Amino acid sequence: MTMSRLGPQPTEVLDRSTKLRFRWNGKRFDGFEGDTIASALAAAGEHVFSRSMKYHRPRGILTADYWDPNLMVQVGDDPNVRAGNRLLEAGMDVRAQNVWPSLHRDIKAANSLFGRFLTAGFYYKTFMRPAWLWPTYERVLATFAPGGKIDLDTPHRYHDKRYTHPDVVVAGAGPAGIEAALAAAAAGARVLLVEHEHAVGGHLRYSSSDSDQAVLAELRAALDASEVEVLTNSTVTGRYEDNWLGIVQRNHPIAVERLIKARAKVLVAAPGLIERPYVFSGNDRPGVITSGAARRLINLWGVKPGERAVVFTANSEGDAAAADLDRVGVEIAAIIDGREGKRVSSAQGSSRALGAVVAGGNRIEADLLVVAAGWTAPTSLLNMAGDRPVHDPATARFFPSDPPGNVLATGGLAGDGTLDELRAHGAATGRLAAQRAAAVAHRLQAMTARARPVDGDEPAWAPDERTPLGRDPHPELYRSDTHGMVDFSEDVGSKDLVAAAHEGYDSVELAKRYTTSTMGPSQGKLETVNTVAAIAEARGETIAQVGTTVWRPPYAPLTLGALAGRVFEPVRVSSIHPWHEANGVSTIIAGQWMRPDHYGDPAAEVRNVRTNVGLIDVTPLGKLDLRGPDIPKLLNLLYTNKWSKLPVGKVRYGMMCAEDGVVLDDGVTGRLGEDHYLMTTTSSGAGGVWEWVENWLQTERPDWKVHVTPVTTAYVSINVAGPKARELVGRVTEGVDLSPDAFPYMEVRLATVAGVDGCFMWRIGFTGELSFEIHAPSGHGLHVWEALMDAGQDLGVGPFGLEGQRIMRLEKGHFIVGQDTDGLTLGPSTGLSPLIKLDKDDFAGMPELAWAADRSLPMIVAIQPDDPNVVPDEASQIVRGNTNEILGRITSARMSPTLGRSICLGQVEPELAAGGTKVTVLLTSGERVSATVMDHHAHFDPAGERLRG
Amino acid sequence: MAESPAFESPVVRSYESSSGGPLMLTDASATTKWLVRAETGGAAADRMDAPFGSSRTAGGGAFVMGSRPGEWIVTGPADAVAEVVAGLDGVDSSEFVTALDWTHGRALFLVTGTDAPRMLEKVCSLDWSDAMTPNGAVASASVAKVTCDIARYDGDSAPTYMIFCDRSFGQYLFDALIDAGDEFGLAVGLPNG
Amino acid sequence: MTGIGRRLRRRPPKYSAAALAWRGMRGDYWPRVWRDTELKSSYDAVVVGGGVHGLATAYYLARNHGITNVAVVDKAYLGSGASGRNTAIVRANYLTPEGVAFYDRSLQLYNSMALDLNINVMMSERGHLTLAHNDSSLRTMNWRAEVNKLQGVNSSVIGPDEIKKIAPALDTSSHPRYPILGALYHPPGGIVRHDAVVWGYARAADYMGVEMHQKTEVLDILCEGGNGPDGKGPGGKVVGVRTNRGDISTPVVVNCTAGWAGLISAMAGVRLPITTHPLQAAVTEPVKVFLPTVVVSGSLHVYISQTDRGELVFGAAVDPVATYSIRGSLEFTEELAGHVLELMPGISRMRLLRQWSGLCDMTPDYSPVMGFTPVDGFLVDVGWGTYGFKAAPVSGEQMAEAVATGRTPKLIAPFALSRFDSGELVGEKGAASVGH
Amino acid sequence: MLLVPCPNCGPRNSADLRYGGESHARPDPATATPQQWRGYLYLRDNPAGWLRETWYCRSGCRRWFTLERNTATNEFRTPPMPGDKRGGKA
Repeated sequence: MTMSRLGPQPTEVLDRSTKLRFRWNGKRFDGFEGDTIASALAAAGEHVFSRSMKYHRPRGILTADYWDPNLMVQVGDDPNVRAGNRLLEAGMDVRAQNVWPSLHRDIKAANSLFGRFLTAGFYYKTFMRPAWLWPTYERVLATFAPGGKIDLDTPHRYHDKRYTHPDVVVAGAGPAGIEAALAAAAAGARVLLVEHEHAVGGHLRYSSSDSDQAVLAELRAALDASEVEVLTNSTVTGRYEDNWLGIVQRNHPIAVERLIKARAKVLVAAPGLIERPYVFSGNDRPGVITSGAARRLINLWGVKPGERAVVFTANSEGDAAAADLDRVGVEIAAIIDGREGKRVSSAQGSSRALGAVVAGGNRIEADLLVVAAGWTAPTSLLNMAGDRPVHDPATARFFPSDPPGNVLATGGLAGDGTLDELRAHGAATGRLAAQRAAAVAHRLQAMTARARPVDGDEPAWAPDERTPLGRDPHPELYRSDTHGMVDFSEDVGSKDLVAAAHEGYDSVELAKRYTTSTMGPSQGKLETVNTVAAIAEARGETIAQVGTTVWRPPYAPLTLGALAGRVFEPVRVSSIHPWHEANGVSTIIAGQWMRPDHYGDPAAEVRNVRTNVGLIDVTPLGKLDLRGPDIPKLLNLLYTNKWSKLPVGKVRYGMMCAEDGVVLDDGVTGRLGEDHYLMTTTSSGAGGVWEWVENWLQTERPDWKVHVTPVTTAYVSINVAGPKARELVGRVTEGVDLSPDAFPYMEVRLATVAGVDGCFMWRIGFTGELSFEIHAPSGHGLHVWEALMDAGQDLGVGPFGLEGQRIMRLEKGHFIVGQDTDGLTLGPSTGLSPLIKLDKDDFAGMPELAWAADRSLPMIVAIQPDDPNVVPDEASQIVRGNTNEILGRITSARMSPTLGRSICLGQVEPELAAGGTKVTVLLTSGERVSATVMDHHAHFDPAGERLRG
Repeated sequence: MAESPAFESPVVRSYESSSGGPLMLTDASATTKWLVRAETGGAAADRMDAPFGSSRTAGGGAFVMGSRPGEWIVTGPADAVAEVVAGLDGVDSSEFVTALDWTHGRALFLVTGTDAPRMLEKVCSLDWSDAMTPNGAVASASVAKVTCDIARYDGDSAPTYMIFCDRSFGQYLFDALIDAGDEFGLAVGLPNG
Repeated sequence: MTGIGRRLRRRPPKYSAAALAWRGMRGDYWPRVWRDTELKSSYDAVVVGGGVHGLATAYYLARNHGITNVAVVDKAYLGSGASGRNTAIVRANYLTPEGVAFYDRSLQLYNSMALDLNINVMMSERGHLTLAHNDSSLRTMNWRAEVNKLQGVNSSVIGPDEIKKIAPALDTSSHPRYPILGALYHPPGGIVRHDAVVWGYARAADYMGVEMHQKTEVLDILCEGGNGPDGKGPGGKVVGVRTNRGDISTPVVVNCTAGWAGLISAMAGVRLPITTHPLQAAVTEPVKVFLPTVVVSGSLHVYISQTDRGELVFGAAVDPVATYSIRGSLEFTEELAGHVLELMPGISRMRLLRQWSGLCDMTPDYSPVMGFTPVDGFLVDVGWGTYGFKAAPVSGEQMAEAVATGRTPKLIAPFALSRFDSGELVGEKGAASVGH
Repeated sequence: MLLVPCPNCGPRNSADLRYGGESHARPDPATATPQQWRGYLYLRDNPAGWLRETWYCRSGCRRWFTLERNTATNEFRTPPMPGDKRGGKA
């Protein structure tokens, strides 16, 4: 085959004044603006573009469009680029894929010789012995993986997404699709027209007929004058529930690829038809192309596809291709008419080029074989909408059966006809789509609280009164009297499929899985019908009886970058965050929060708190503002303990359990006023507890008068902890007597702090030190923090982070929900059974907790390794002596700077829970060490004198 | 608003700002915001006079948003907001009504310009058409994965969208909005309020 | 009945390289992998569900216990459900001792499967990395590693440098939103060609006399003596199965379905602690192999492996909304891509080729429901959530033992239905929602 | 993306809501037997058909509500969008 550039063609899309220089396998080539990579290479005489997956056979142009399985190339760091679709750009570095060492000398081509043994599924039947060799076999097989190369340094370039809510989305801008879009827009609908190719027009674009070109010009002008939004080089990749559409836009000016998510009121599917290859011996040889490929090459890119051609045609497109070839000076050696029952039996030649075509027993010298054997209806979007298309043998393709009413098909998918008939059907479809969209829009608007009130009644659901398109008879041409390639990307032949059916893999899905036919990058666009036909033939059944595979999304592949878009990962910070950053903080991500972990030396932070005073920013602590007369009832329901008699100014600790008795959250709640409380939750539990409380109030106790408002970040929360905390807080606080008697432990006061009104503080803390937890309005949070820092210079005030707090809470033996408890830890296991008041009427989880009281449960206990220098890794297991029997685990462990020894919390079987019990801890190193269960959870100050001070 | 010390915005990074442009993003977090809750259909609801999904302007430049069933956000100049809230004092004492100052809990950003809907459709799945989100509409939705209260309040000219989010997300959301608006020539407005 | 390939029961021709060459030279077709026979009116046991669990149960009934008068019925084709839709990952690095022991046995059976069944199931023991992005998941990884080691299962927690050596595509730098702090590394984990497991069990069971009946849908389970309507429910016993191809009398029915477990059990009057959710998966176009191991992130709800064909196979957590509809969603692929690129930013130009989904029966404690039920002769092997494929061989082995002996084998005792009456759930829930 | 008909906001993307699962009555904790209580905790009808279930409109009105949905087709009892037939196999 010798392709070459023709003189300018009237329909070509080239700008011949702009030359683009690029590289192909390291060699320099030139093309024109408007060329695809493939057309530029073809014009330069290249005819081998890739090697096949299994047999490494040379492959050339087949369809010259997006779906061409032979035109996958690497462009720079972009693998698997469709050279039949990707427009040429200056400086592109294009390389062949799946070749070694080079496209023209491929050593693995030797596989062809063994082709008869490499039948479909051969690998299931071999490489089993010796078993130890399988990993080696596997590595060798993996080198046969097709496709391009990933460059792991590729940056995630700019991608973004867009939501849109058009009335009508038209998928496919051929003549029927354009007419549908125009008619819908004329009827007042907001229309989005999406075209897979680089320009609208469908098959008219590569038609050399003057009248077709006139129609195309007319349609383009009408589109330009309309309100229709047109996206080219874009694909509707999927239709999901409620007409939620994925659309990938490949030519956005700023995004590499943009994903558009459209909630279409009506979808019009007008993708046209895909030309189907014909199965015969040598059908994958370079030089065998579809009629559409021939016409595109000639009319769009001015490429002469060969010198001497055989045309196998069964339809008018094939006839038109023959005429185009003739017009541009390709010698027509023979026209073989499939409508007359004639067939092509084989394509012969050298490994890389066609030499002759055998048909009807004759051998015809030719360097080009153009095949027009029929069509595949790409019904994907209909399948995704739940339709089961049916096969019509008279037309030799599938047609829609019963799609939902908000999905309409037009164009070749719906039938055949003259251009006028197709246009008329498109227009009727557009009008129907607009009418139905109006009904949906009315309903949506009427149901939506924020929307403008609707006018009048909902429009009636328009019946489908379109004049159906006819169906042109077409011979059923799938396989000739020889075997050939069915799936070009997977190297699956008709012979493989027949063999699979005989072996029992005789349903389409089993055969597909066994042979991998239709599993490759074109996902059945070219090969599904031929696959089904081969199985039907082997079973002696019709295509309709065998059925078809399911077309799954996406319709066309899209990049992970487009799907990911601009990755939105919200992060939260407190108002004090700028101070932390300016003061050498080491942050830790906790949920979405960026939190101070420490400021360089957590042990020093602990010592400073124990001896002087420290500040920690605990803003993420969950805070719920509760107002209303029924709060005590609510608290009694949510917590395991009692809340009826909490006086104003007091705070109390509570534990929440879920309905299965498992510990859910804990925290303190304070009574700020008569009907005003503030509940705190764990930081990680804040969102979940809020939803849980709302659920109780809205569904189980809707008559209770309580308003719950999340105020977590309305306040910054600063815990001031240490022996000098009172002194420090006193220096900046107005209006509160901080003396121990006036403001004792577990009480709350409203205060003005550092000149900021509306703060409240309570005397609690996780550290075990004298603590004032100040909650200040967030807009002044940084000011309050800085005021405390300034005021405490002489007291040795310093910040401490989460790590310091974790150490101090462990010294005090406070458990952390989710760390020291797990998904099965029942309330009593925490050791807080006295806080589980089974004499209340009701509370969440009460029955399970009542039954648990009689059960022997694992317990949370404090543990100290007998060697004070051994700090077991958290999750170290507690085992029985030298056995492997698990009796518990270490849930928290740290070196205590205060005690100068290692300290732990753990969960142990009840038999080990008593103070003084010796346990064996299996360190992660494998060493077993002895440890002692303590009498109290608190390793330090078990009487709690410091915090009450 | 507390007079002293000054309100610190959640937006702490500095941006080149301008006083006008075709598409503007403005930080108005310092604006007073109150949250009012009452029974739907009660006397207090009547006084708020902004059913869920809608809004109204009140005297002195206050803006009342029906942000959820039985919930209203009242925003605007502090004294005007106070007046609206104070207007609830007279309702039947058996009705359960609460109000709290939410100024510090929420960031508030304004997006103004004819391209604002095109910018917002990059970060939020709501339908911004005039039929579905007319002037005065109020909704809650995820914006760049942060749940926000949104109100449309067209001034004299271009559409304006008020976007409220939890204060702690403020800096993140501000940056996400700048990113979304970049292709439309978004300018950062001078802080107001 | 189809016209091709019926054959009498005889020893199946052995698969080997030599046999391949011989047939390749002669151009012979291989005989059918399993027979296509008429449905009989009576069997010693009927297994509902022709997936890996059902077929393994039938195979081990025949092989280990000589019970061969068994029918496996499936409403579609063999392997049409979750068996052919999963992401084919196998591993034993569970959290609880009972889970570890169980899945470790499964892994052993997978390792010897190619030779047992004489079919190359392409067990790829490529190692399995579960990434930890925060302290809390690192702690869980340590916990799993320690429990695994005590059970003799090879697992350890490794740091970012070692992770980078094993999987260079992972971004172990400190900048990502989800830093990789460490990982649970489980060298024996890997992937298996799931379809081959289906076909291998079917072929081997067929050889021993078990019948596989495709397109045979169970319409009802016939019971007598139970306290519910039609003799169903606790206290009763199974006497037969009604199918779209006729009634079968049998004293034993084993429910090995996924996605329809609750519906089939309801036919016998047995209520289950199950809700059915879709689990989605997706695959990219192939590229040259660059990811040698299985990578999982629980925090990001994603698992990734690369097939020998070069495709990346992705899975995630089950969809949040319970449904029997398996259309798949766009948001699944969006989240997935976002999460994958958090871990491997260099692959943003890879293209997603296909997405699909299957149904998972989720239980409250992320553990299966196995063994006897209050209806005599009605056994369940259900509630597998997202773990079914990994457990297929051992489940089949143990369920076969239960059927043959009438006693609950020790390995599956923790998974009894009765635990939901006593409230003594299995502790796997602690191992997070995505454990692949 | 499923459209969930929130009774307050109107149809919303399912991502805007939290799914609360099958609705079931809470037994009286004072009198419930272990079997009844654990039935409430764990056992589900899980039908392939119409199901009463709870949703929480997390990004919208923040209200919990009950809807009826067909789990085989994902169709909501009221009010369905015109012309859409949903769910099913893939």
